[in-house]
Amino acid sequence: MKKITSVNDFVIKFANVNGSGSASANQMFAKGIFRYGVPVSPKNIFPSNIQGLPTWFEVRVNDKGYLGRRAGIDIAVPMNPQSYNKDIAEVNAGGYVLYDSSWKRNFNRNDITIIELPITSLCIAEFTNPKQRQLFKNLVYVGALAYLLDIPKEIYIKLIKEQFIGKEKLIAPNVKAFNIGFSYAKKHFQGLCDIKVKKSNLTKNKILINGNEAAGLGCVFGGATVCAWYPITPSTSLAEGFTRYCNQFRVDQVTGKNNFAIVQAEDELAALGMAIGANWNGARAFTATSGPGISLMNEFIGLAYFAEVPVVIFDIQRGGPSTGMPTRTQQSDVLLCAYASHGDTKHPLLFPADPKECFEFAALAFNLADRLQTPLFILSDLDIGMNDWMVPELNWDNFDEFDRGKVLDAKALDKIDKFGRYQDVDNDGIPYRTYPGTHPKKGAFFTRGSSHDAFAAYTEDGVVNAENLSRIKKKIDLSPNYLPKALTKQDRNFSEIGILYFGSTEVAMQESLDLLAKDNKPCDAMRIRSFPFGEEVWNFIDAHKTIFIVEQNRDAQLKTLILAECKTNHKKLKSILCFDGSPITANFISLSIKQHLGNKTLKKVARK
Amino acid sequence: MKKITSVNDFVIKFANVNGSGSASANQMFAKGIFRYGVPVSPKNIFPSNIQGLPTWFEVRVNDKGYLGRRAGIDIAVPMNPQSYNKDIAEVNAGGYVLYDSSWKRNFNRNDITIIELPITSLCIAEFTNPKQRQLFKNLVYVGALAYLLDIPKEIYIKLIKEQFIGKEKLIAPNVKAFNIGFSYAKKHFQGLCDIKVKKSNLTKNKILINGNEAAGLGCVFGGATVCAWYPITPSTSLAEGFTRYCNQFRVDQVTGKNNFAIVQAEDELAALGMAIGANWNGARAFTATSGPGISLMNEFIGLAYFAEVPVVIFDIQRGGPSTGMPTRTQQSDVLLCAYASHGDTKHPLLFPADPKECFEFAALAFNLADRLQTPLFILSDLDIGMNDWMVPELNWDNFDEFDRGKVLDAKALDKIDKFGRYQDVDNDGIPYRTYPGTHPKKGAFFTRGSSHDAFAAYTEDGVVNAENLSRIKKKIDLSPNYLPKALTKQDRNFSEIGILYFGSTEVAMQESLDLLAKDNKPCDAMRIRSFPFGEEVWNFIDAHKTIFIVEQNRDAQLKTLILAECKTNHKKLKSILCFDGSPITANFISLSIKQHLGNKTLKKVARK
Amino acid sequence: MTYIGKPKNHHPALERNKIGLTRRDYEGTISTLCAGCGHDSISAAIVDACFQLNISAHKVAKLSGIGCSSKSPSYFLNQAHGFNSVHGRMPSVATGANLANKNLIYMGVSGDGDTASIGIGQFMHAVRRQVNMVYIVENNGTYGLTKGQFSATNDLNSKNKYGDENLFEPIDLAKMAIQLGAGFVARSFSGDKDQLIPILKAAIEFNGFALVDIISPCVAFNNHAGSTKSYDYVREHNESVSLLDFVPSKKEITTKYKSGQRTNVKLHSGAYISLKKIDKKFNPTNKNMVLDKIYKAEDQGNILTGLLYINEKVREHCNIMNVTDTPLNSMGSKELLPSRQNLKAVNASFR
Amino acid sequence: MTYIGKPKNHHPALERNKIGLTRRDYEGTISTLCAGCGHDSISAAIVDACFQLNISAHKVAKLSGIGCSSKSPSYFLNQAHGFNSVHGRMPSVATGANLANKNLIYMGVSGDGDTASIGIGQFMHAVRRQVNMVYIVENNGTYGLTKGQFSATNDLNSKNKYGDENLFEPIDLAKMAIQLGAGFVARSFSGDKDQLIPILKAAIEFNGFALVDIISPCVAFNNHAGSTKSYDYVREHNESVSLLDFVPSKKEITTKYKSGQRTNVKLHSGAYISLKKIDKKFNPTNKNMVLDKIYKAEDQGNILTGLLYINEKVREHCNIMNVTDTPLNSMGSKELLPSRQNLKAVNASFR
Ligand SMILES: Cc1ncc(C[n+]2csc(CCOP(=O)(O)OP(=O)(O)O)c2C)c(N)n1
Ligand SMILES: Cc1ncc(C[n+]2csc(CCOP(=O)(O)OP(=O)(O)O)c2C)c(N)n1
Ligand code: SF4
Ligand code: SF4
Ligand SMILES: [Mg+2]
Ligand SMILES: [Mg+2]
Repeated sequence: MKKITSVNDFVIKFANVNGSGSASANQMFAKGIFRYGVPVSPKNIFPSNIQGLPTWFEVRVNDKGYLGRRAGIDIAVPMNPQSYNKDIAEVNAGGYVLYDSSWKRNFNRNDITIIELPITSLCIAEFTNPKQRQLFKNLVYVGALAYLLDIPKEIYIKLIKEQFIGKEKLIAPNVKAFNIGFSYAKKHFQGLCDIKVKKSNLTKNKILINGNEAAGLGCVFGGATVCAWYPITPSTSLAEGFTRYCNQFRVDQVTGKNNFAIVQAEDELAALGMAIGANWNGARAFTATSGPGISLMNEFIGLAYFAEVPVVIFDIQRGGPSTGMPTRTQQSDVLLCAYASHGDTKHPLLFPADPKECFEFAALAFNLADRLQTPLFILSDLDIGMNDWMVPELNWDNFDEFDRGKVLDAKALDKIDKFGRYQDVDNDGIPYRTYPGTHPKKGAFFTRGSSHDAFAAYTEDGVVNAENLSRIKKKIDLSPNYLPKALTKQDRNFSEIGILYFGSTEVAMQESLDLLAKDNKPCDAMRIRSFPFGEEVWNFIDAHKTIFIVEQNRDAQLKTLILAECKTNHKKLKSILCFDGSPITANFISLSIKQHLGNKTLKKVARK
Repeated sequence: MKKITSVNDFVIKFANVNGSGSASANQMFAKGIFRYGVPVSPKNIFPSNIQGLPTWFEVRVNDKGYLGRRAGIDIAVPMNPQSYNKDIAEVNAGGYVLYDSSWKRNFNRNDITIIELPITSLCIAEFTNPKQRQLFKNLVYVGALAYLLDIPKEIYIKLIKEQFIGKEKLIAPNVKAFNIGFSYAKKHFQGLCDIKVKKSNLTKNKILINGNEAAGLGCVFGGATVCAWYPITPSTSLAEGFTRYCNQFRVDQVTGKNNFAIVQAEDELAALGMAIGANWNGARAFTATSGPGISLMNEFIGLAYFAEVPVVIFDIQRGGPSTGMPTRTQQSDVLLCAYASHGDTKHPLLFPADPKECFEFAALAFNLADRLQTPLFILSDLDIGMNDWMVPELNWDNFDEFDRGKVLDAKALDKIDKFGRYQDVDNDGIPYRTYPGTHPKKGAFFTRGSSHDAFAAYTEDGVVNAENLSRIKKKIDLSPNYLPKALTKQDRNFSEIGILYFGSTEVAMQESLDLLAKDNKPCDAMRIRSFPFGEEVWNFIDAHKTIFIVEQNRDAQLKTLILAECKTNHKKLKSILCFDGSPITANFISLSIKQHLGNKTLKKVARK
Repeated sequence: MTYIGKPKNHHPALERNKIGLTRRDYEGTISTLCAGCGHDSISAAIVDACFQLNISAHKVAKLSGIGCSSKSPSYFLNQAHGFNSVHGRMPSVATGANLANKNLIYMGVSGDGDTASIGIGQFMHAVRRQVNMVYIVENNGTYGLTKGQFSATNDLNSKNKYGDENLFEPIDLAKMAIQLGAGFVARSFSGDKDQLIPILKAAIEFNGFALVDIISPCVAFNNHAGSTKSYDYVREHNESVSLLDFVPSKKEITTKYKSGQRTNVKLHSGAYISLKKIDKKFNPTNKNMVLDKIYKAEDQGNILTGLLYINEKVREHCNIMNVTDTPLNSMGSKELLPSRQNLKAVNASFR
Repeated sequence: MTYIGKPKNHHPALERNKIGLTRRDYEGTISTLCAGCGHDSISAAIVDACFQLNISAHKVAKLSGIGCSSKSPSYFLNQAHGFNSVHGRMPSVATGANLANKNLIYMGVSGDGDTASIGIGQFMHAVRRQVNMVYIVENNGTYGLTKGQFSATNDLNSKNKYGDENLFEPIDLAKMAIQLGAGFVARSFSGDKDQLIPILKAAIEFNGFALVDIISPCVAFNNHAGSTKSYDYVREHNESVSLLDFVPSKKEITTKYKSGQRTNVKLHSGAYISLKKIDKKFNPTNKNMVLDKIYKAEDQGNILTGLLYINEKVREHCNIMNVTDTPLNSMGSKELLPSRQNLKAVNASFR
């Protein structure tokens, strides 16, 4: 048997029972590697359940910065007998299994190295409290792994100390558990494992953060003061993150009062209604939800669209349709969000690719919504939202006043003759608005979802209403002027094949391109960051013979949006679709594209 | 001045105040012409209001059977001083105005014939009761018009008698009012009007019915037993129609009990929930709503899609988005219905073109929904739903047992080994289902919107879930096998230009084609009757150089669906869009197409 | 039948209030409701109440759902911003608006269809949150705008225009609100201006959720014999629980009334509600007693009107949520942005 | 803490009931809820109740919304069809199902989040319609499945796992249901099998809407000190209003009990509920008295449990709607299609 030998390049997968405290230990394991300067990407694959069902935790370690999911496991840590079979089957030949050998087991694979760590026995021997015996199991294997992989134990001891700030009593037993594993490994496992972690400086100025946390903070920087939400996986932690940062940064030091209001609404309809009410009244407000919430919000979305009330809506996508797979990832709400609500509508969407962009887009979204006076969606997903990603440090430079878009205050109202809420004054389709209570005589108007004229008066004149609808269309058609532009991987196109993709697929793309290039199939790639699409997207499509559109859904929803704009030939568009709820892998992308291309060798030629 | 002279070809428009009882008098006026054998198409253009606002009633009379709306009024009957200006402006040169000259008025147009009928004065003179004075005004002008147009008064007297069956006391004063108008006209208006109605037999075996009434009856014939709905214009009269026919045909003669249950739900979410619950339990159930209701139903639609519960949903489309124009027509919920709910979904749609098809599709829909086990939408609109259309008599031949699709009863269950609710037994993507309570030991399963395997068991295995999703996709992809095929106007294609259209546009299409042909632009036309599209649609598109897609919405929603299927070149598709809330006219269609085509003359050549 | 017709553009009495405005300054656009609709009387009463309270109209936000009733906000306070939202969802919009600026007066107008059917969930949760607003239900027992279907407040066996009987028990929003802990619950009748105006004034001054459930007959669809929401029926069965006077300040009470037969309730704003009780033992601050009294009136076929329940100690939503005094909508980047230092600390926490 | 663990696939007591089934025949799949979750005890109680009532499991339809509680229907009555619908919308699905086949037993299981927040509107309207079903709320004051947020039934000032206080008054579903006219309203505790099983049996036999609000502690998120929905708190503050026995027929009553301290309520099915009252004056058929009793218990910090209210005279939904006796889902074209003649007449009416 040839053992897998590698430095700073492997995938390790933990299999646990949920509710057993494993996630935090596994997270600590990953963070230790990160602290050691080596890029990691942890993925928590958890059930829609609180306690007792199988849960997995996958960590990819890769110093080339390939941090997308990679199929095939190099090291398995199966702690859940329920899923042993599946877990062991996934291990690559030459790989390693570290298991709790308190109950010995024959895994019937002689192409892998089985490492026997009697975790339960060690815990029983060292701890008396049954709860502790259970809980500390996780740290025992972390300790053993640290030894096996060559990660200095000090890193973990420091992490343990930090984790229990305020609960210092817990530090000692945790450290003890870690040491049990470490020492046992040192004694018994020497030379067993040829996979190693080597100190590096690749995580400098990087942080390990999940997208919901980052988005919550982004909302604070975006000037959001009102958040109305309803709990739903995987968006809950966004509202919770916002709450935490508000409590940290937004409580008035003198009065102890809150410069924010966060409402756990009775449902998603109410959540969006509150956010709309607050925005209408001049506060920056948002809601965060997932697919089922978007479905429920459809009516209110149409109201905000037609009455032109800005509002920011986060959709942390999960596996649909219906209740679907609440704890798995997908990009399958794209179409619904783009055209949400009955009647003719179209909504700007932002597609952040990682937690850093969640932070940035969250903050930006409030400017954009105010500017465009329309509901604006940020389509993140469970993978970005709930997993820790390694990204550059968050950065903020703009301490100017927020850009509230076209709002008239009392002074501005005094200057104008007659205020027309829905007039196209600047020929950009964007009208001026006023907040309630601004002026005793001027600027009041009636916001409504029923047909209205340029002065917000109710009208049943179909032509007047059609004019207003056309102005709104113009506003949305021009919105790419304000939205984040698509980005390319290459400075200059050089291939006849272009890849379009968006969102969390980003993390797998560089690796996909490298794999394709290695196979003589160099491709260009562009990441779409917003809808409606800007000119750069059409140019990219035009510049290539074939376009692969990579999506994490069944029905090629982004491709549908591209086709719907009626600007490109359908024949050149090919879909690469992954919708099994796991984050898409570079292997899947590159293999799918290779399959399409067959034996063809592509040349790198500079293109327009 | 040249008066308009015509026989059986004109448009008359009444302008009234709503809540004044005018609609029924105007309807009677139209019905009189219909009874006289001449095709009519009445359109009620009413406000979203109960009393006091302007309302119009347009009747097109046309013995060529052109019954679409036509712009330009030949005879105006302005009874509402509020809207005089607008009403008079619309009258074609050479046209006529019949008005209440109790208050004389100068309309400043000398290119039209003003006919002065002192309606109020006549009523005051002849009736003492102030309410009657008001109410009978309408019949006075109907009487005058009968004389002016040469319609035998007996027709109206008979109509009055029929209308007041059960309230016979009202017959005499109504007849009296009619006669007042008729006699006054006879005395004063001889020779004034050169527009005439001449007896014909063009309405033989025809009826004058609105689409909601017809759809309600269709549901009775479709075997629907449960209807859950929430009032909303313009769908309300569908549920009310169903109620009426159930009370007529579905009350058990012996027990006096109802072989049906109709629930006015608390909202649209509940309405669809009830319909889903009833269908799940083996009854045929439906709901009827309009745009805002569809928005609210989004979550439940996804549940029914994914759990594969049949349910029929009527969307009587009105002007959107949001509350929009509740009393105007549009075809603007197409996109939302096709892709309703979050996650990957796609729903079959039927597009009835007239009340007769509303009847037929309504009945058919229950078979289709049962067959496909999915939510099925019937997209009608306000124009079809609430206006009376002249259509052939309704017809029903099939008295066999309903086709319930793949349902296993106790006997069938006894025969099989293991029941798998979501197994693709027949390789058509359609699984077998059972009703609750069927068998004491077999066939029970758990219906859920969360991810499940072929045996309906909850699963978090993404691959298993993806397989199930792919099967559902297959089922929907194959649905055109069951859905109504698109129809062409021509037996054989002969033009390089094809027109695609759907729904209520049908009534304007023959006239459009004739206008185009007259202008040397003969076109082929195909009416789409369902989504997903069948082969015949793609063949039609392929067979033409340019395709005009005619729609009554802003955003070319049907075109979007066509593009989204990724089977046709975008460049050949051109949109003709009308979204001002008035039914589309033949003139608009033909002019728009002519504008696109310029001076080009088309030849009629037989094509594939 | 309405005590005043549609609001007129020129009003005869050009009397000015303390802030120099005339009643006309509180009017709205011309009503498009049916002549005689109860809702128009309520709009007129709102105009009167605001005029008498010397309110600056632009400091009011008017919110509604969908229905004839929900159209009403167009017909009063032209200088106030209005928001005619979607069917049954006004409470959430009002809740959000209120959080954005706690310094405006929030006046929500809804119908019985809008509130008791599609909107009952949002209504209940707005009550539970104690959103600081006046919540007016223009209750006609029917869906006016969609032409006369039964609403959920329609009484069992009450008949519709076509003679059909309603088969279900009504939802009584006032009882619901009391049970849910609303601080101010009143019922009135659009045809009783003398009762309605002081109730509205008190509701406006009240700090917290104030429900005013106003029976407001629909002349088009629910004003016939056999209906329990017709003008005639309500007039005959109206049982007033107390006579309410709204008194802007304590001083005026003492000069005007002898104590004893009256209870005075001091509001948060400093104003007083002075109740002349009809039933001496009745205590509008005792939930159980109030509910009992309503049930008893019902048993006698009567509709109990007046200020039914008051608890001036409730805290309103912004207060419960510890929202700062400065309206949130007026805060800028200076108040709201964390510092560079803050962000640095956050970054550090993710290393 | 649950009186019985997860339903087991092999049950020790293989006792058979009158229709020859064992308790095991009433079980479901293995629970995936947390060990000790109150919901599992309720599932076990449902199994017992159905076993004792000799119900044919396939004649039961199990319906639920979304939540840990709403997963429960998987864990009992494997031979019954189940419908795990969407969050808060089970009542409408049950209403429709019930109309389709009035001959099954409808058992709805929901949570406090599912019913009192997102689903409160549907809940209220199902009560109002008197849908013939058992509506079980597995009430833990928290959103279990989404990890412990406060639900709308959580008590004011009760603490969550992290020590935060709930800021809002609770919605009491039992009081709501009584006010709305439900015919059967009970409250119980998942930890009190002796009280719960007879209540469930009576609820199943009751003809109409039967609410059983069961406090069912969430061991993962709401079972700590400071919570008013913990096992300890509920045990300490549980005030039983009466002891209920469910008696399948009159005969058995007379043989078993002396009259006097007991009230017997005859159900539509012929079975009896026999109540041994703890407070002699308490009358569970008097709405006002019941509400008053609940308020008084609350004032004393207690949770009133037992059969709170019963009105066996209510008519259930299908009856109100005059739905025919044959289940609608079993009717075919013969019963449902109008004749050619009928259609001819219709056509004629449109000429
Ligand atoms: C989502 C939605 N469903 C239905 C409607 C149709 N609709 C408009 S008003 C109304 C009922 C209004 O009743 P109520 O609130 O009592 O007002 P009223 O007209 O009686 O004053 C309904 C159902 C709608 N606008 N939106
Ligand atoms: C529309 C929608 N919103 C939110 C959710 C997320 N969600 C799942 S369960 C739940 C709350 C469950 O609480 P409860 O009904 O009390 O059940 P418990 O888990 O406490 O038994 C929520 C909010 C959802 N599934 N659907
Ligand atoms: S229909 Fe009824 S509620 Fe609507 S405006 Fe007319 S009277 Fe008022
Ligand atoms: S989280 Fe709470 S409610 Fe859910 S299963 Fe665990 S104990 Fe029960
Ligand atoms: Mg009403
Ligand atoms: Mg709960």
